[in-house]
Parts: sequence; C-alpha cells; structure tokens
Amino acid sequence: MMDKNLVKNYIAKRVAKELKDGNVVNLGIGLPTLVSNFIPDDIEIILQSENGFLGMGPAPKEGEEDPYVVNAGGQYTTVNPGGVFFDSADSFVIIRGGHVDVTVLGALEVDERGNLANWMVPGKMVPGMGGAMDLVTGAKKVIVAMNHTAKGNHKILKECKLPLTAVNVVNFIITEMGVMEVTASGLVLREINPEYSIEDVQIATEATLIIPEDLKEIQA
Amino acid sequence: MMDKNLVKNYIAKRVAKELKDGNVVNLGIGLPTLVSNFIPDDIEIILQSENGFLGMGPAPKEGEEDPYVVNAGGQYTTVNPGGVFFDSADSFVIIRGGHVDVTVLGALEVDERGNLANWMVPGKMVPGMGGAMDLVTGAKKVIVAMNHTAKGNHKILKECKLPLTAVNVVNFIITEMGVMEVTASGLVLREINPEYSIEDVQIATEATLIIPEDLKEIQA
Amino acid sequence: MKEVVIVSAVRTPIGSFGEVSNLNKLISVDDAVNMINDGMSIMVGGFLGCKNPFKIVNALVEKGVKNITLIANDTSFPEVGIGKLIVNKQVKKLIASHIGTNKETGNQMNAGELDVELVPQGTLAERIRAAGAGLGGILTPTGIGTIVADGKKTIEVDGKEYLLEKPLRADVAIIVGAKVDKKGNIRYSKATRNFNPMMATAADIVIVEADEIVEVGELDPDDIMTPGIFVNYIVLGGNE
Amino acid sequence: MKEVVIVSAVRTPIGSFGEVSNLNKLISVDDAVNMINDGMSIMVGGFLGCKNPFKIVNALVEKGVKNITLIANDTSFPEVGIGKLIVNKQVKKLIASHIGTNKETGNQMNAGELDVELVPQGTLAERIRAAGAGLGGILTPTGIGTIVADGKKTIEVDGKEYLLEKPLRADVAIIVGAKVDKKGNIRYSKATRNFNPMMATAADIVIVEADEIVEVGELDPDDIMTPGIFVNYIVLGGNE
Repeated sequence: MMDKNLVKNYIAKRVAKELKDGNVVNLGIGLPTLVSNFIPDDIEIILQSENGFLGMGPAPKEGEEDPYVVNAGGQYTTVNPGGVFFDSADSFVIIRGGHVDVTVLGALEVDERGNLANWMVPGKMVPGMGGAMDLVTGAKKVIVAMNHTAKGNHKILKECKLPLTAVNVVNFIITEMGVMEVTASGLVLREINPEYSIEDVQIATEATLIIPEDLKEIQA
Repeated sequence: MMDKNLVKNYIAKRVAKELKDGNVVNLGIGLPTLVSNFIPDDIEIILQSENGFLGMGPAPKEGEEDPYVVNAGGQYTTVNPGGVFFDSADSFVIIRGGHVDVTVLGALEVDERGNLANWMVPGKMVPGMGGAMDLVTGAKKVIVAMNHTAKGNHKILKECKLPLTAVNVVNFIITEMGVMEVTASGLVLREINPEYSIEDVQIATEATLIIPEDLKEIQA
Repeated sequence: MKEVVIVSAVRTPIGSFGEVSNLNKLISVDDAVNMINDGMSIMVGGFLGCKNPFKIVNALVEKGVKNITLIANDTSFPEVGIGKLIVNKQVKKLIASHIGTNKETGNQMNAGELDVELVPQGTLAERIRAAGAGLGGILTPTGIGTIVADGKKTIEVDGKEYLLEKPLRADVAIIVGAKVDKKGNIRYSKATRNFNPMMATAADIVIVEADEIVEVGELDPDDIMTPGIFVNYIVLGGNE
Repeated sequence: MKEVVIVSAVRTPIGSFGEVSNLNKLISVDDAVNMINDGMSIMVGGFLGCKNPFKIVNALVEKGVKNITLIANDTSFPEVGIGKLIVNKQVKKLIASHIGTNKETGNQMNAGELDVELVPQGTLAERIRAAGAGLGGILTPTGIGTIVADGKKTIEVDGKEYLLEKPLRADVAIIVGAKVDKKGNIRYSKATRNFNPMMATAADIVIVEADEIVEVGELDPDDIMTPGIFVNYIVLGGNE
C-alpha cells in the first residue's frame, strides 16, 4: 500500500489524463486541487474557481499573495493572463449552464447509479454543499477522485446512504485502485492499478463491478 | 385649443412636476421624452434608458454624436457624469425589480381600472411592446402622458378594448385637459386645465370622472 | 452572389462546434458565414442597429441563407444590419420585442409570410439568460393578464401570479465586441452591450465580431464582460 | 461596548430609507450601524472573508445587535468578519451555502441555538438576484432528488424537473466596493465581487463599505459594476 501522499498524487495524476486541451475545469478543495500539478505542458486547461474567476493559476510565491485573489477554499492563488473575474451569479451561469467541461471532487459515498453524497453526515459533520450541488448538476463530466475506502469502510456503494448531493450525475470514479465508469448497466472497471487484483478491488467495493474484456492497467 | 406642440409641452411640463429629487425615471419615446426639458435645475433626475444605461443626458450637439450612445428609440444621446452602462438583463433587473421610481409613457387606451393598451392594434399596427410591459409592471409610479382624445375618439375608457400592455398598473393620466388619478373607486380628476370646464373633460372621457371637492387648477 | 469559400481543414470540425478550445479562434467572415446554414436559429446582438455585427450580417445577406429563425431585440431599420435579412426575406420566424422601426417586418407578418413571436424586452433578455444559465425558465410578472400569457403556464408564488417563460437558445449567436482578446474575452462599449452577453451563453456556436482584437493579457480581468470560454470564433469587424 | 451615537438629523429619515436620493450618501460607520437593529435580516457580501465589509461588521459586533437573520455565502472563520457575529451569538437564523470553516456555526446548529438553512451556492446567488429583479423565483435543476428539495414545489418544463426556489430579500445589505464614487457607483476588485452585486439589488437599505471613495465622473461608465441607484449609503472602509 502506498503512503497517503503518494496515493493522492497517483489519483490526481490519473485524473489529469481525463482533461483535454481547452477544457474548462473546476477542481474541488483537497485532493482534486492536486490535479493541476499534473496537467501536461502541451495542453491548456482553464480552471474555474466558483467564488468568481476563470484562469486560476498556481499558488503565489511567498510574499506575493494578493488578499483579493483567493480560491473557493479561501487560499491565496493567482490568475493567469486571459483570466476573468465575475460575480457569483455569473459564476453559476457558467457552472449550472453546462459551460464547465469537467468537475473533479471528492465523495463520502458514491453509488453504481452515479448518485453522490459529499456534503453532510447528519448530526455529525454538516459543512454545507457550497457550490458542489450546482457543479455536479451542471458540469458536462463529473469525476469523483478519492481514496477507494475510508478506514476500511466501503465508499463505493450499491446505494448511497447519506443525504445526496445529486442524483445520477457521476461519470467516473478514480481511486488508487482503478478507474470506474458509471454506465446504464452499472459500474464498469475500466482500468486497474496493477498492485491490486480484480478481487481486491471488488472486495473494497460494495457495488458489483462489471469487468470488461478490455480491462486495462491504470496509466497514472 | 392649443397648437399641437404647445399641447405636448404643456403636458410634459406638468408631468415634470411629478418627479422628485433623486428619482430614477424612464421616459418613453415621443411626448414623454419632452419631460426632460422641464426638470427644474435644483433637482436631479436619473434617466434610465432601457437599452442599457442610467444617467442619460441631453441630445448631443451636431457633429458630436457617438454612434455607440443612442437611446431606446435609436436616437443619439449623451451620458452624464456618474452614468453607467449595462446589459439588457441588468437593465430589466432595474426595471422589473422596482428600481425605477417613475415611468412615463403614451397610450392608445387607458381605463378607469388602470389598465393600459399601447402596443398593438390587431391587423393594423403591431410595433411590439419593446420594454413597455416590463416598465409598467415594475415601475413604482406609472404616468400616462398623452392627448386626451385621438381625432375626437375617447382614449380614456371604462374598459380598454385593445390588447392590454398590463393590468391595473397606471397611477396617473396627464393630458392637456387635466390630471387624473386611478384609485380603487375609479378615476379622480385631481387637476383641470382652466381652459376647459368639468363638463368638457367628462365629455372627452368615456370613464366617469370622480370630481373631488379640492379639484385644483392644473399648474403646468 | 459572392462565391462561397470552403471552410479550410484547419478549422475545428463540425462535430466539436459546441466545444470552445484554445485553438486559434480568429477566422475570416467567409469562414463564419459558412457555418451558418438554411433553417438555423440565429441570435444577433444589437438594439436598433446599435450595433449589429454588420460585417457578418452583410455576408449572410450576400450568401442568402434562408429560413432563418432570427432572435434579436428588434429588426433594426430596413437598410441597417439585420433589417436587411428581413427585407431580403431570409427570415422564416422572428422572436423579438419590437418591430416598429422596420415596416417590412410588419408587412411580411400581416401577409402571413413571416411568423413573429413578440416577447417583452425584459423577458427576452431573461429567457436567453436562463438558457445560458441552465435554468428551467423564468417566473415573471410581466405579461400577466395580456395576450402574451396566452397558452403559457402561470405559477403562484406567495400569493402573486407569475408567468412561466421558457429558456431560449439558438444554434448560432452572432455578437459584437469592442475589444476582444485572442482567447475571445470580450469588453463591450457603451450602449452596444445590450443582448450580447446573454446571447454569448446560449448558443451552440458563438461568433463575435470585434471592433478591435488585442493580445491575451491586454484586458484587465476585472474589465472583461464576457469570458472567452463562451466564444468559439472571432471575426475582425469593419465599418459599415 | 461602545456608546451608541444617535443618528444625526442630517440623515434621511426612517420613512424614506428605501429610496435612494442624490443627497450626500457618505456616512460614518456609527451612522451605518445605527440603522441596523435587533431582529433585522442582513445580507453581507464576501466569500470566506474575501472580503466582508470588516469595518461595519466589527461595529455590529461591538454594538451587539441581536437576533439577526444573516444571509451570506458562508460564516467565514471564527476570528474573521461575519464569523465573529456567529461566535458572539448575534445570529438567530443563518441562510448560507457553506459553514465548514467556522466550527462555531456547526456547534450552535447542533445545539439547537442557531437555525441554519443551507442553500446551494448557485441557488443562493440566483435567489437574491431574483428578488432584486422582480422575478417570482428561479427554476433550477440543482437539488432535485436531495433533501434540499424537501417541502418545495417542483415544476416540469419540457420534460425536465426543476425546483422552484423563492426570491430572497433582506432589510439591509452590507456590501464592499473597491472604488465607489459619491453617487454610490461601485467598481469591485478581483475575487471580492462575489455576492455583492446581487445583494445591492435586494435589500431595503444598501450600505457599501468602500476601499476608496472617488469623485463622480472618475469611473468610466463601462467600468461601473453596480449602479449608484442601488446604493443608499457609503462608508469609507479601513483595514482589518
């Protein structure tokens, strides 16, 4: 088993391969943010930050922070040339209106029908949905990027138990074990980390995985 | 009877008295546009032009026309210091959202319940409603400024016959004969042009006028 | 009629028109009109000709594209901008708020040659915005009790009635920009902004006719009014 | 607690708070907080403290206004901006999209001391805009099939379901501006724009805290993002 940071970067690296030249992409806080470190130099990705801009750049150098340029997690960031600031209504015109090509975010639970739960554990942790409900409802492609399990518990379920973020919206689940696609027939394991067997992945997954003939090794 | 232009200016002058310092006002094309000539120097009126700005100024001098600064009638105009340009959606946020204090516009017909018809004569003249339906629906005060009759025909009716612009929206009707207020009890003649008798005005009006004890002479 | 130039292979293929890439967005007016074919729905920015994308519209007139569904605030004047598309009988259906400045529009409507849907101006702007914003329509008090409400659903919210007006999209939006950078970021000027920002969000192909094209980075990120992600193609405008 | 200063007679009387006049809009922070009383609903601009109107919010904390209904994107951090209003237990009801960065919010909610309505961020922005725009609400696909839809009407438009979310207004909006002219015309800077433009349209009293106050005419009419007609009062901001 890889160390925590290695796992995160492994997942982020694989997610980055899903991004195409010119894509408008919204990366959630945490692991998804790492994806920006793995975008190939020969393509251009336009990062959307739901608090109000397009063209988000890398974190600023120490001492060069601009308090008026923060990401949706409240951290200092920068804006690339060609970037644009706008208000929250316009930000969600972009998001809800289907103008974000890919949104990458974490999950507490995700199920074989593409249902997603990532905003509350009743009575325990209720951070709120922020922009997540709009993002997964509006984005053309929804990628869940996360650890395959949480402290040994299943996160990829037959049916989500926690309050949903949205219904039938997830397209891909990318974990340290593999890449799964949500299809009308169920969850298809498209790629597998060669460190694991198909049985390992199935045991770590409550939903029944469909194993296609052309199952590939993950290329992260 | 006054000459056509005198009548127009007489009406416009009286309408101008309804405007208060700081009011946001939208003036329709034609007679209502003349109102801006009678705004006292000691008050400031902010004119809204529904094609996309606030702070409309006077017509430009010849040779100083800016083809990018036209009013909602397509005529060259100017913008005062402190003016603001915006898009059509924002323009109607202002209009529909109740942020215009007074809208002044003409009518084909208006009735004692404050119904207004000013956008089409079926089969004959169908210019379209433009921004008029939103203006009369959203503005805090709706003033109809027009000639009392059209070629001898009543325009102030018991009930509009033409397709309506909006229902129960008109507050005041200002003509060369007087100032009428639409109230829950009906049309009250508040002021009268001393050139006419009450009977003259009633004959020129299909709706029954309520004559209050404190009927005043029009101050135009 | 001018000969139609075949779209060069360098251009993005048909299948990906809806996706805005960071490829070179600058195209010629010929390339632009070659994407616009008979029967398409076309939104055009402008307010009584202030200002339509004159260069592209003139090329559409020249090309003679037919059976257009035209979505615009108005039909301008007979000799100006989109007014010519009406005069030239290229429009089959019109969705607009005002047609009084172009008598030919009313003539064709009364003759049964042109199908006209008149929409209150604020409703028109908001319906286009709703389409771009992924909303299911708008709930407006405007038009209640008038023939505009005919055949439409009304919804009561907290005791007040609103008309449900549906989102409005098009195959192509042709808009104008004053300063446009090479990524398609647009800054409008003065009263020419009008419907352009909403139209940019609500069409499969968005073409901006620019007064001036500038390098990426020349526009302050606070000054850009339409982000380039909405814009597929840029045509350098001219003067009419 | 600082002594409350009586609003001077020069200020617009209570009865006309909703009307924006061209009188002098510049007021002191004391004048501003004196308009804000126990039990009012207050919208506050900002996104995770970037940036709340710190000067006015700090004065509200000092004044100890209670039983507020607070409408904001989030509750910032415990020590920053509106986060303090939560920590200080001045808020009775909260309408926000995210509360995860201020643990005190969750604690008070779980203890039953604070009524929290969580609203998807895009829905929050659009509900406020709808209130300012005179619309009867919004029809959004966001929240369909989740507990956000509980108790709300769904409307089908062309075969797709949308949630009807109602307009959201407040008694007072406290917003921030980077450059504000003396008529209240506002230009925002960078990521501080967020909810401010919508909030400016949807409250009875709108107070802007300005980084910088400039003369009328200094801002290009194309650069103003919120027209001064929406703004009742201007307070010169400071640094926190």
